[in-house]
Amino acid sequence: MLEVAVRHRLGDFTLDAVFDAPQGLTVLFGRSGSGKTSVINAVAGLIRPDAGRVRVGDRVLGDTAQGIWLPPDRRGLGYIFQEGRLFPHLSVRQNLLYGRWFSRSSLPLDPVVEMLGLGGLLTRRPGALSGGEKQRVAIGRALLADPGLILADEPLAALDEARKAEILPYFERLRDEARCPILYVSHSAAEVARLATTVVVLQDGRVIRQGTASEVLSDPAVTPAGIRAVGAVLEARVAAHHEDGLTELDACGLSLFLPRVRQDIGAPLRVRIAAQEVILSRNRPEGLSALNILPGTVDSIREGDGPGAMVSLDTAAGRVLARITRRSAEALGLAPGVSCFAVVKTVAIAREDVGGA
Amino acid sequence: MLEVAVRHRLGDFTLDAVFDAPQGLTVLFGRSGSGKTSVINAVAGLIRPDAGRVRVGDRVLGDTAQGIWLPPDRRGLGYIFQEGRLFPHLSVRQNLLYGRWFSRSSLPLDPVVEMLGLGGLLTRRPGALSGGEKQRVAIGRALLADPGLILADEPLAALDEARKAEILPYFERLRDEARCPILYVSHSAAEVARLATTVVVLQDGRVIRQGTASEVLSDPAVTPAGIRAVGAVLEARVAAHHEDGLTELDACGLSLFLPRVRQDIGAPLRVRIAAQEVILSRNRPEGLSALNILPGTVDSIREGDGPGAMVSLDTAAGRVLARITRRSAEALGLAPGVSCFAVVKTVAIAREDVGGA
Amino acid sequence: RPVVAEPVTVFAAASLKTALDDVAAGYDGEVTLSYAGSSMLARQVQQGAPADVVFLANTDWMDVLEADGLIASGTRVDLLGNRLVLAGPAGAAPVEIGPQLDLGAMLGDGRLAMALVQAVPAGIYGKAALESLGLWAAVEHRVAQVDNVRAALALVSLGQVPLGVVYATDALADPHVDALGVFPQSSHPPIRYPVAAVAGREDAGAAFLAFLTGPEARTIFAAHGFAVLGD
Amino acid sequence: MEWLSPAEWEAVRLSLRVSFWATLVALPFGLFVAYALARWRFPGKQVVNGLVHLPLILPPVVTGYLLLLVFSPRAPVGGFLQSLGISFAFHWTGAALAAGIMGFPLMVRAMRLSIEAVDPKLEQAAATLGASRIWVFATVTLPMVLPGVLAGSILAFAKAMGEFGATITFVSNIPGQTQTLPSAIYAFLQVPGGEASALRLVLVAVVVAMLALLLSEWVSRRVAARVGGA
Amino acid sequence: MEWLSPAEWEAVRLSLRVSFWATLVALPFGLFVAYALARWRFPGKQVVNGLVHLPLILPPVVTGYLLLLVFSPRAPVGGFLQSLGISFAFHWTGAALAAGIMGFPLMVRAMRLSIEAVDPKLEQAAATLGASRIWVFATVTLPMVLPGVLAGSILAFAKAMGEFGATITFVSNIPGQTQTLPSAIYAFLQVPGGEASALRLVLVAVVVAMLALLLSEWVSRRVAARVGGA
Ligand SMILES: Nc1ncnc2c1ncn2[C@@H]1O[C@H](COP(=O)(O)OP(=O)(O)OP(=O)(O)O)[C@@H](O)[C@H]1O
Ligand SMILES: Nc1ncnc2c1ncn2[C@@H]1O[C@H](COP(=O)(O)OP(=O)(O)OP(=O)(O)O)[C@@H](O)[C@H]1O
Ligand SMILES: [Mg+2]
Ligand SMILES: [Mg+2]
Repeated sequence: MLEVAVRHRLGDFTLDAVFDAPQGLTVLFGRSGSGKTSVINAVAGLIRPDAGRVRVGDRVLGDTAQGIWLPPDRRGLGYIFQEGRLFPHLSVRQNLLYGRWFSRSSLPLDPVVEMLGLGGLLTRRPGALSGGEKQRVAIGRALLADPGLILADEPLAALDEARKAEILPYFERLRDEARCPILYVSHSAAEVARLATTVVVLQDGRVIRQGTASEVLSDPAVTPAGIRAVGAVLEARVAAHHEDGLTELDACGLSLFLPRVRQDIGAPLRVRIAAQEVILSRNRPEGLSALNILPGTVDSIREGDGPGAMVSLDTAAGRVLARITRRSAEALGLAPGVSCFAVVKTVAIAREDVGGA
Repeated sequence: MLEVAVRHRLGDFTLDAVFDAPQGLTVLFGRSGSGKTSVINAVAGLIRPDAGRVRVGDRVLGDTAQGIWLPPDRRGLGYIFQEGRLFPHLSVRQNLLYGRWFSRSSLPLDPVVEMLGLGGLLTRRPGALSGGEKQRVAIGRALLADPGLILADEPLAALDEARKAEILPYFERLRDEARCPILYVSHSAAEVARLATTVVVLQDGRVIRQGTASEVLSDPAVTPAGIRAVGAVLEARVAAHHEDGLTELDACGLSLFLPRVRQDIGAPLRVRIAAQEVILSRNRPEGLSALNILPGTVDSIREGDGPGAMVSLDTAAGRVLARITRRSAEALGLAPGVSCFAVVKTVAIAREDVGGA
Repeated sequence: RPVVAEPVTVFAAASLKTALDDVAAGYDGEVTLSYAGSSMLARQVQQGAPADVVFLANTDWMDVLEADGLIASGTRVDLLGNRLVLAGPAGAAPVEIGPQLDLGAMLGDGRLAMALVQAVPAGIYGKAALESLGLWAAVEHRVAQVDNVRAALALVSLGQVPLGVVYATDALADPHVDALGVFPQSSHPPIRYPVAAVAGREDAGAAFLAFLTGPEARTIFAAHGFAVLGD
Repeated sequence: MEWLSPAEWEAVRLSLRVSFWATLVALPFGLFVAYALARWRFPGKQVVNGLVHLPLILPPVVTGYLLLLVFSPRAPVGGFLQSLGISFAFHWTGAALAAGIMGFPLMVRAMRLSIEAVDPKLEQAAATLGASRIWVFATVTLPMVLPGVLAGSILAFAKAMGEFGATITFVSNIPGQTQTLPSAIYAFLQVPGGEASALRLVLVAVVVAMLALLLSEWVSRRVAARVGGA
Repeated sequence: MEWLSPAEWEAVRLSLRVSFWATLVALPFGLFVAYALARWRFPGKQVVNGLVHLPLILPPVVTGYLLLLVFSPRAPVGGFLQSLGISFAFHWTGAALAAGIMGFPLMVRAMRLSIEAVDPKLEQAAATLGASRIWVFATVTLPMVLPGVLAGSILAFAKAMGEFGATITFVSNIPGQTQTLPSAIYAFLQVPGGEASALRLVLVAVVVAMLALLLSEWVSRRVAARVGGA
């Protein structure tokens, strides 16, 4: 669906990134300076790489071998830049509508304005906006261009949690309605887990790992975002909505309880369970406030540099990761093949870790 | 120590913020557009408010009633702007050293360069840096000015987790060595809990709440950063460093185990325990991987809109908050006065939630 | 004289402006007067300017036009003449201009204002006069040359220089300046203002040319200090 | 007493007309050349740059003479244009041409400086939103360089109001046709006692140009206020 | 055959000297005025603005005449300067003064445009780091407006190379002292058959000015490359 191969030199830095992602939202993940923005700029046609090929679906946006390199305006983009880049001479409304001048369709303004909370700002100029407000206008401007490919470079970095929670579902919907592929840069494991169809991990300009969110985030060896980003992603279906506000999921026969989600019964869902939030117990625990208890078998124990150990547990619902202390691992006598129970709080699975699959 | 009172109109927006913070790091917390940057700009002297007074220790930086309003260059600042503002015509090294030209002292460059990972970039110009690299240079530039007051407007927003983990201790040290007061804007509850001496919550230009990090973040009624930010902050002392990489804390007689911290034995420490990571149990649980078990008595149960309930538990170590489902609360028969146990994983207390007190 | 003459366009040397404006006012027909430097006017005529009559301050350029066949044959008249004077501040003592004149002493450490001695007629005549009187060597390095004779007069008038070589007509009109002496006519080539009709346009220009040489015009020119030739 | 004679009024009107058209017609060319010099790389760029500056370097009389040589009815170019019914020599359009050419380097420099100051990142942003080059120019670059366009225009206009040497050499000094204010002033300065009349005209020129200047400053402030915002 | 006569060489040298000093001395004043016009509010700002533009609006001869009026020994200013032993009359310094004044509006406009384009947020950032106004100017504003300073200087220099009317009126045409290239060219154009000699000098003027232009473009590109980075 999205094929990217770029080789380009920038001073001492050499970008040499090749990946191929299916339909959906592809997250570029990597440390500061690893080349994420450079990849996006190449896809956008803002840099012409020394050699490269970019294809979205059947559309070849560029192929240096064939001497093709479409200019940005013919790529049908919605690019949310890392640094805003609003037009200072246009009002917020004019900024938002800018892309519409050039696209055939005309998405309605109001829903986007409402989602982004820009209602009172439409007549202002960007110079009179706060940092987060600017960022939100930039998001709206890209979305309203009705793009065939969205490029989002840390779109939510400057926003507060509450606002993030309002915008994330919009990206989810874009992804799920297969409206257009999305290439998304983020440093937040929660965002990645929730949004990513595919995660591409960059390091020093090279792709060092690529896979689904569950593969990449549950690989303790690849923890580009730090140890806290490690977690498993389980696939499940909505089984029931209970009256007390909980939703029960069916993860291959195992029940999982979550705070109510909006998906309908039967809908597929992905749930990220951070490794550090899983408690292990040799016996089925009783009388705990935690509602989710998954029986499984230890697959491997990987000890880190510190006091921790990463336990991979095979459950009926799939692989679950638990990060516990070595002391606990020893106390519980954990070893490959030993059966035990994973305990996960219902509310520890926060909303941003749950997304439609 | 830091006294701020500002009244200022910006278009439709009226800033009317008054607060008074003790020595240490004061976090300004609030949603996008609530006036955080405006407050900082007033403190920096970049805007001259309609009426206002700013005092740091004994130094009155401005008092419109007395007709005093020092220009920015006479305030001894280190301001990390929300949007970088590097000097495009100077190299990274020259940017970093800019403030030193004007301050009497001369902090050494190397430790800061190393902490910020700028070693290879010193001869570059800002135009050839990535977003995160720019942000790091901006941090370094402010710190190297050897300021008497640090103003940091979302300094870590564009950075990856690993880099954040390297920079946070530096701010902690600045705070603890009482080198200078710090006014800090952040949207991250973890950062707030770890760094804040005082938290000032802004909404629509007004201070709606002020207190210590533990007070503000453990108030379920004030959850400006979303429900996940709620948590209790416990004061403890380092009791022992164990060989298996764990540190044992003494929280008023209760033991808490953490991944090894660098503080010496006897040093005071603050630990944030996020409400959603606490599991409750009526009986002392056995055979769990979780090492921290705190006995206590239920003080109150506050039910939210959703399926959750916030349980306040009085323990010997202080107030602990647990966010559990209402279903669990009922199943466990929790009510004020009931005694129960709080279970917290060692590794769930991540490094960024632990800071010197 | 025709009752209503054809409209006529006259290209005239700028130094003629005051006099020619007065003359044209008495002409019974429409006259358009374009004043500029003689060299400019001549070049413009060479390039086909819509002039019917040219009236220059310089015989050289008229010779060029004539050689190029650009003026109607038989219409050229050297109509006016002028004199060179040594101008000084108003009230200064008159001097006799001749070889004995100690111009250097009169200048003191000041300079002698002239029009460009290689290029502008007044300067060319002035240099010739000083040379023939044997005075040039004494002042050669003390000359301040300007692009036209009026500017030279201005230098004297403003006291920027003690003396200048200018036309009598100019010195006459400036209250701050007196003509201290007149250069002998023999000391320089005669100063002539030739006028002619442009070839191919003599019909339009004939009437005005006739008027210019008539008694009414002569009186006016004389009143402005010109010598009217051909009397 | 009449303050200005009808012929002088005519010169004022003509100067305004000449300066206005000189500026207006030079504007698109100036903008194009400025953009090309600021943003494109092409062979002979320095030659174009040099040509643009030429009128500044040459004494105006030389420029006027060159114009006369090129555009006179007797010259090939001028003859060709005349056969098309276009005439510059000895016509007010020629005065405008001369004034426009003399002001051209000033106009181009100001515009070029402004264009160079526009952040290409904003133009890139417009391109990613689907704007083709020409639209990027019209909707982003041009609005942002308006202050420079205005500054360049006012310089060119002021220069046109004061232009003399090239104009009088090229189109002569024909009242009602090509006699602009500076030519009229010149003529007065060439005769004894003309200073007072010249001074009057100088004052008129100064007043007119100052009004234009004030207008441009006002427009410029409005534009800046629109862009500045905060 | 000598290509240029010694006197002509002298005129070339003098033109260069006059233009160089005119530009150099005008520079700090131009920068100051440009900064004041761009950034300050003060009463009479529009008057200053108008005065700066005056040499552009007035025919050069008038400017030269006004200079004469102001600096002649009879005028208060000229008299005062003379009592200090400073004289511009008939001296190359006077030519530089005239050339500088004629180029001043061009210089100021270019610099002003550049100063207005500097983002005040960067200046604020410098101030928060302890830089006083003057340091902010020296370390942030000035380096960032260098392209404008350069553009303004080259315009002024080019103008000075071509300036004729004001110069000859003010300091006349004294070989070796005040006979600049344009005066020499003008003189040739006044006499029949002088065109060839004039053309030679024009070529010299063009070559010299083009070299200066190329130099400025080169410096400007280096400055821009330093600032641009990416
Ligand atoms: N020049 C202005 N005119 C009108 N309103 C303004 C102006 N500048 C800022 N504002 C408004 O003032 C409010 C506070 O802005 P401020 O930049 O202080 O917000 P903030 O708390 O820093 O937000 P963020 O987290 O998004 O950076 C915002 O609502 C903004 O729209
Ligand atoms: N013009 C340039 N010259 C030299 N190096 C450059 C240039 N532009 C970018 N780089 C380097 O290329 C690398 C990749 O930059 P890029 O902007 O793609 O990083 P990024 O992954 O987006 O980082 P961040 O998360 O900090 O935004 C960085 O190390 C940067 O320093
Ligand atoms: Mg980036
Ligand atoms: Mg802000």
